[in-house]
Amino acid sequence: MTAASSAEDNVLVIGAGMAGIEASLTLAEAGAKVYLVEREPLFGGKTIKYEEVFANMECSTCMAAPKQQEVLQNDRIELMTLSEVREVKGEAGDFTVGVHRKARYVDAEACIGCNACFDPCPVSLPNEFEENLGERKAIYLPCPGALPNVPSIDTERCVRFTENKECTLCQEACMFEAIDFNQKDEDVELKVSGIIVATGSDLIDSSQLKELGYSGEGNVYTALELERLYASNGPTEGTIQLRDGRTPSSAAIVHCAGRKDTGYCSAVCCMYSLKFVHYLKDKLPDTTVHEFYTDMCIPGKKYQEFHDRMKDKVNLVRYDELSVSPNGGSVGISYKSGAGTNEKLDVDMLILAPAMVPSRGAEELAGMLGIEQGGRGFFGSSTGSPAESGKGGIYVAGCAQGPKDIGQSVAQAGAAVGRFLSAASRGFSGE
Amino acid sequence: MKLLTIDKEPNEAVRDLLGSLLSEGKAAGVLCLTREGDSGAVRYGLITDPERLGEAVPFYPAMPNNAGKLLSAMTLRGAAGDPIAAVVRPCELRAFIEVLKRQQGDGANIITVSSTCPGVLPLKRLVRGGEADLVENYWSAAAQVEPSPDIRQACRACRHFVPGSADFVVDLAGRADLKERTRVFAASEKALSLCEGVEAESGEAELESAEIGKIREARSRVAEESDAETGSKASGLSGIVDFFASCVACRACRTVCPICYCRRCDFEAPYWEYGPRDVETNLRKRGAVRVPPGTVNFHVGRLLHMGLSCVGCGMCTDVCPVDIPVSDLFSNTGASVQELFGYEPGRDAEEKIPITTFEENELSEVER
Amino acid sequence: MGEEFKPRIVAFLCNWCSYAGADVAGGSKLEMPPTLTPIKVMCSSRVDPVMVTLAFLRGADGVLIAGCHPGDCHYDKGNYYARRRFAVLKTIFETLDLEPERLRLSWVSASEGQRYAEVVREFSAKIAELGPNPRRRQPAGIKES
Amino acid sequence: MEKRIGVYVCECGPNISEALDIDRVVEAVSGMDGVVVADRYKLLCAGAGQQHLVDQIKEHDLTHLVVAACSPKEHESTFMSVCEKAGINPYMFQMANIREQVAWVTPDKEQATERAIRHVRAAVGRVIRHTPLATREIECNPDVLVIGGGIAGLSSAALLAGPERKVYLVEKEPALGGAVKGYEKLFPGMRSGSELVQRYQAQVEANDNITVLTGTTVKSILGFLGNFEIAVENGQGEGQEFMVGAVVAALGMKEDTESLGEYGYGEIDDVYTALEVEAMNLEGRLALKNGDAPKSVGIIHCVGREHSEYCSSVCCMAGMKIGRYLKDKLGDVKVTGFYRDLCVPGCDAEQFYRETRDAGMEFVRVGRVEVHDSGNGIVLKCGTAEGAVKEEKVDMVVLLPSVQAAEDVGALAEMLSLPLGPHGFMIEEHEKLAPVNTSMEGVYLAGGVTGPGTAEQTLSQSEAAAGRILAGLVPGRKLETEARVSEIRADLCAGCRTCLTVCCYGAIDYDPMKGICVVNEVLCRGCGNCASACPSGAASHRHFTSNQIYREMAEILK
Amino acid sequence: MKKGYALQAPDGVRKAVAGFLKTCLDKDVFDAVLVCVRSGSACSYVLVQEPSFLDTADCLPPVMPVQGGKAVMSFTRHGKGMRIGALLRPCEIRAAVELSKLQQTVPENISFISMDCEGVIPLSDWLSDPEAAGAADGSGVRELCSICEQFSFCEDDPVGKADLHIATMGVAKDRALLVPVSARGDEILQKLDLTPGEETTGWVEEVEKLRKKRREAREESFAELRKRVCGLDALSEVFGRCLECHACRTACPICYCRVCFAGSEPAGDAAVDYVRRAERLGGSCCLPEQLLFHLGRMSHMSLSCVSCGMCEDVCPVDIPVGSIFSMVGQATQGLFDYVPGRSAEADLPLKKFVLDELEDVED
Repeated sequence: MTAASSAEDNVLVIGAGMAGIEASLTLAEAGAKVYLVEREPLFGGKTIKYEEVFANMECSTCMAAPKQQEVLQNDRIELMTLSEVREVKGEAGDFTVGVHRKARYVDAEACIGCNACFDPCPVSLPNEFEENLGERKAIYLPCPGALPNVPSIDTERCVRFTENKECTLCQEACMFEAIDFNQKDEDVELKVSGIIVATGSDLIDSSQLKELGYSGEGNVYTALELERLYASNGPTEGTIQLRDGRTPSSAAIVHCAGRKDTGYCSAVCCMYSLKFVHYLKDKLPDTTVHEFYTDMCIPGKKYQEFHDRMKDKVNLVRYDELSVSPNGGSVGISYKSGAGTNEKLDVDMLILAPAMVPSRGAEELAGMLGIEQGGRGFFGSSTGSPAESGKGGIYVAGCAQGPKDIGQSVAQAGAAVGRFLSAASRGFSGE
Repeated sequence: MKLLTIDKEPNEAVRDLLGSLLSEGKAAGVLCLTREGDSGAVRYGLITDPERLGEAVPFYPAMPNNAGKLLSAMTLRGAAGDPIAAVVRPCELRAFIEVLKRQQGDGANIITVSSTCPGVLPLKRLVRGGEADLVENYWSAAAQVEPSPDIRQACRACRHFVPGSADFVVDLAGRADLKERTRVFAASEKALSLCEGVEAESGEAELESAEIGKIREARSRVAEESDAETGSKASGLSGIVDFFASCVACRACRTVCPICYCRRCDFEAPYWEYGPRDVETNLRKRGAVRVPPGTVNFHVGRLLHMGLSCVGCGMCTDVCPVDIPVSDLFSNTGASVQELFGYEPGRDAEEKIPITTFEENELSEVER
Repeated sequence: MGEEFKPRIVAFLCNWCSYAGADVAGGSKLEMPPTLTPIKVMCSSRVDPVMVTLAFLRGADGVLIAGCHPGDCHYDKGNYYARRRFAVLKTIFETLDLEPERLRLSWVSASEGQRYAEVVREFSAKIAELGPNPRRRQPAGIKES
Repeated sequence: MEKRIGVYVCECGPNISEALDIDRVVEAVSGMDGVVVADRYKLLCAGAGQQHLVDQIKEHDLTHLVVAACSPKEHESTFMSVCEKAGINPYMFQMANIREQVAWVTPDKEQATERAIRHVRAAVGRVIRHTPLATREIECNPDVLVIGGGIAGLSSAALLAGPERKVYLVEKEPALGGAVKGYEKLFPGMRSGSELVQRYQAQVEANDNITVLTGTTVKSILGFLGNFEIAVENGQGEGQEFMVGAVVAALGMKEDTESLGEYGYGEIDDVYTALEVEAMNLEGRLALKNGDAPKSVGIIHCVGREHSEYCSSVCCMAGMKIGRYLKDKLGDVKVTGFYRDLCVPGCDAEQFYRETRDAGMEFVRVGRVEVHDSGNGIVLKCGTAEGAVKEEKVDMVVLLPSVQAAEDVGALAEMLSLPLGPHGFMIEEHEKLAPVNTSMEGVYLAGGVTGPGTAEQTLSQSEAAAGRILAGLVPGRKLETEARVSEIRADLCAGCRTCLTVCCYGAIDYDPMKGICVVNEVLCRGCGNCASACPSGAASHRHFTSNQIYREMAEILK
Repeated sequence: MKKGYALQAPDGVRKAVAGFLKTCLDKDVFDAVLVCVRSGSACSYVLVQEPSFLDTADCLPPVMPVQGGKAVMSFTRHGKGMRIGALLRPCEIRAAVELSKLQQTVPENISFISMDCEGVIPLSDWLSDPEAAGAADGSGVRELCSICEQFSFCEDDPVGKADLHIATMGVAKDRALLVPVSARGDEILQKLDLTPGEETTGWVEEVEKLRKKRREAREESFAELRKRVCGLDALSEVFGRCLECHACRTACPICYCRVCFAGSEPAGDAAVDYVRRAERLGGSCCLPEQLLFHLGRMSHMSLSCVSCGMCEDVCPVDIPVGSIFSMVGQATQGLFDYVPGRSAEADLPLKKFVLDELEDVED
């Protein structure tokens, strides 16, 4: 891999979710050379975990895949997966960025994506991409159709690295000598004139939300878990079932999980929770669905109509307080209703809509970049445009700046690019 | 010329011939009239499996399409790889040759099986009942010198019923013994090699015969009469106008004409259509105008375009829904322009179309 | 026909959803009957009724048109037009009793490898049930002239 | 010129070679029309494989190439560039997908082989009808028309204008600034609205590459991306025409007045709309009609939501902001917000809500609110969400009406022959992937035209619009058209305009002089819809012509 | 209830109508009128400007030499022209409306004058004896005419956009009623100072009665037809006779294409392909691909088919083309509740779509 010598026209995009992808493609179209750094072995962000997106119930993969292909086929964009920014020096127009690139141990050039290497691998473990609802091997592709279509070796689990055993089973299975244990992690230095931060967001760790009874087992699920259960390329190929294989005859979705802790509204939960009504009713028409919400937050011209379409299929309950306790095979919910009465309800399946929080490592990154972090830990300056980071030459896109839906993230990616291109054309004066 | 005599009626006899070509791999397919199913719709088909030759009715007395047009369509995008045998009537063969001269097909690897043609029955009569009897009578009439009143006018007036350049010629016209035996001439080198192994007593004989001559005379007489009649009917502009007065502009005549090879007939181009102004001017001039316009223009124009090559196959008359004797006019007028250059359409593929060549000293009579 | 019947199905797949779906099915190694051969078009709206008719007349035992789900068309609204054209064609086949079951329109998204496989299996079974395209059956009676 | 096709089957290691009998595939296509060489190779996508193909093309002087391997999604582009490297047009290539769609899904080797043969034969049958295609380059004008002088328009203009790019900023009002100019403060930060506007306005006015046309309206927009002809007209009826390459529609929003009457607006004194209060506040007289300071104010949310059928997303916070004005300026005044669902999305809004509550504003969740004039003061009858009705006496009512697109949006949409959405907003090309694009390339949306939104959302849209233009319309660079577009044969076209109607991208124009339809290659996205809509085959889809598809089909059915 | 003006017709309605049109020309209501003119057995549409020519006019003779819609197209395809009064049959007017939607005519300046249509007799019968045909009393008319329901304009929202209608059914033999069926129709009568004062009850009842009969006849006839033509074998046989003279499409008022898809040899086969085709189809295939042409044409125009029967009339080999297309059209039009020729406003179904529709065709 060659780091371009001069910063001229080079841009670094951190995070390859929909925002990062949009930013990269637009920058490339403008003629810039883009380094798209992604810490995961695959890219596409949260979006590719969804089966459908509100409000049109559009197939998420159909939406994302062509964009991802564009990135892979665009020779102005260098996608660096398994990579993390370690150091940033310099200023607008002339940054020097140190990127640590983990070895994939699979040669992307040689690999033809036949997946022959998975079966022989002796190590099986829960697949985090599938929210641990499915298994994977130590050499793996997170999900069918994942891009780039090249497996990687999980050095924290591969016996070769953990127990330094002479295990070469995957290597033997590969007809293309694509597996190369001699690959080394490398540190590369990039010269760029601007940086776009699109590191997205995470969901608050639901197991911290004591009163909501999430443990990663049992019948309480997070939103992402349900997404994978419904996904046609997911662990159950789209069958919604409980961990014990039962089909839930009743389900409840709880909004605002962790909102008290974060102190803000995550903006998209109401809509995707309504989407879940569609998911559940689509696959399990006989299942009764309850939604526990505090305030129905469905801003924008499109969303009310979607809400109205869903509301008859679900029992909408406004709550002020709510707690969950396992109750035999089912989940017990006790809550204070909007009317102030105390109620109880048992359901087979409970789905949490957990608050969105800044993605893991946001703080370090903010430090490295020297950009502001709002009180909530999201990036971005409180003055002027949301795409501004508060530091010249660095711009923020997508959920890294705060909870948003995909459309707003993509728009903001465009804004970040707009700011960069405009500033660059002025030599970053007045930034 | 080598003559094979097969003791079977023509259809069967030729089925055998074709069968041997197919089964011995001398031909990959056979183009001829077929009849599939019980309805008895007779149409041109391509048979590749000898088993299915039962469907072949090579000499069924009808011409649903001019096979020349079909051959042209088949070979327009490349000659037949393996040979294809085609049973065609003389006018169909001539039509094919005419369009070959215009690069609308490729004659290579086409084995032509033609006949001394007794003519065919009008399609309209065939579909309007009594088919069986008509066909029965047809064969008995085929033996006669005088053309049967049943067959199409174009056929009754056809002087070119003896194929000029076919590989095989099946002798039908004027033969009284067709029920018992069929005479097949191997009329080309190709034919000679192909007919080896065909079960038949073989001898030598000439295609032209006194019988043929008589028939030709008889048909010429019909032709002269009809020419005279048409001439008187369609003389002068008003004559032509009347001649086509009942035309419904269905253009069927052009569509089925084997010579009309244009992708789009020029007379359907937008510039012939009325713009609002044109209507006004015409009305001012004449007080009334017929719509849609261009009937006479179309027919006369078409005559100019293809008259030289008109083979007189009669398809145009046969399909005309309002029974205008189109082909009488076309073959008659066509014949006269053809005479002008001593040109006989479809006689020989090498022969140049008169308008694509010239001689320095000719046509002085048309100069002033 | 003596030998066992191997259906020939022509499948028009849209580039963005259904063709991708077929690839995912492949990636997941989902077994499918070898009956169907895809023709890639950019959008289901490219499928011309005449193409489908020709496929049928030229002996296809079945014709499948697969595209993005309504609302997901990569070209905004193409699949809605495709659906109308298909409806017209199918109605013609129904009215004239030309075995309309041999024509099928299905929506398959880029992630629905499973569904694609299902569609192929179902449709192939259906066609196997129907037997060969009537155009390929031996003709009824043969009449001598 | 003779067609010379080369067919190469990739073994793809065991993936293809073990799943089917490649030699039989090779043999099956060898005899086909135009095939001069058919062969197998271990791995064509690898560097060596690509070089092998280049050499083969040169050695056999091939005109067409067929590769039977994995899915085109994997390597079509790879092999197309191989063609270019070897000096043949990349579109003289066809790929047969015998891995994903054969080898991996057909366990029976015999069946897989037969199936693969069909795939490859189909590819060969098709490729022989391929014709070389080329993209065309089109001159384009980098200048931009920005419609609307609010923050949306100002901010995109500020980003866009530069020495090589003029911007025309058209505002129908006599002054720039739009709605925000009228806000003393902006939620959630309570920063000064006018300051924000001034910040951008200053940039705009300082920039001599921006032509500001106030009191001016757009009369017509003709043309397409890179080549729009614009006609504008000012109040005095003086016209002006100019060319631009792109258009940013940054028209703002307005209050929906439809349902105000239901709340006594216009009949009962001291019932105001949010905008009116903003204005009063700016003038520094937050007072009743009679001049007294209000003692109690009721702020009613979701006014006209039933009518608009959507949540206007900004009202809740607008209401809080007004609460803050009142509290800050009048001190002892009882301010109550009557809301249905509190809509405070994003990481700062709820904080703002809490601060407002701490500042003393009260919030009551209600169902429906009625406004009555009790003779002395106003009575609000509030049906709580739970049905109970309680009354509340106030002396001022502030209505938070739902937000609509500015009225001239309809006219603009018509000018661009773009459809309007259900609520009178303009429709983005794709809700998620192209939120600021329209289905007409070169026309972008920002702010109120697309739907209700906060100043923050508006800014990111307007800057995104600028971003799309800065990236796509680079001064001195030509526009490249897609090669696989549609074309219409003039001599076959009857001008029925069916194709034009079904085209989702306005890429087909009707030429009244010739009486036929014409494809605009800059706008055509190559879906082929027009080709199958056209009954006479006048419209055809390059690289997916009926003929190519028929050949493919013929081989499949062989 | 509409009212009409009683047109006295001592020597038959057709003469009277000719007289009426003449007055229209004299009074400069139109610049010209479109009528049928007969010369012997020949009969054709003529635009008449010189009033005296109308003496030879034969108003709606019981034969359809050319579909009137096509006739109208022939002089309005490239723009609206003079003010013309066109005397046409209802199905011809419907065709004109369809053509205007297909942008093939600009009927702005055309005033459509229709007349209760008794139906027409087959061209071939007409040719064999025009005189006998002259006395058409509804008997001997074409199959399709005998099952046509849209032969008049009595209802308030009539199918087809006539302006002035001439009612003869249920009206005394020696008169006809001029019934305005559009604003323009009213104007025409006003210009001529003719006040429509006559009750039309008798007419409406007669029309409705006949309609009912026709509707039943239609169902019967289609049931019968289905027996004859449905199923691939039956259909191939019916069309087996087809000579591919394409007279049906050329005569069809809806087929407006400059070149028919079938004319551009869609498949573009070479000789070897023909051989393969035969092999594939079991060793033999019919060369002209008759069904492709007819099915293809159906998918292109059946939605707009006005069942005028022209195609059947010109078919030299008597294939019931018209009935088959009419039956298919009824089905495809039913899909979208589309009535061809009803109004110029209703979009052609293939030019638009509805988000949620036709779920039953997808699976």
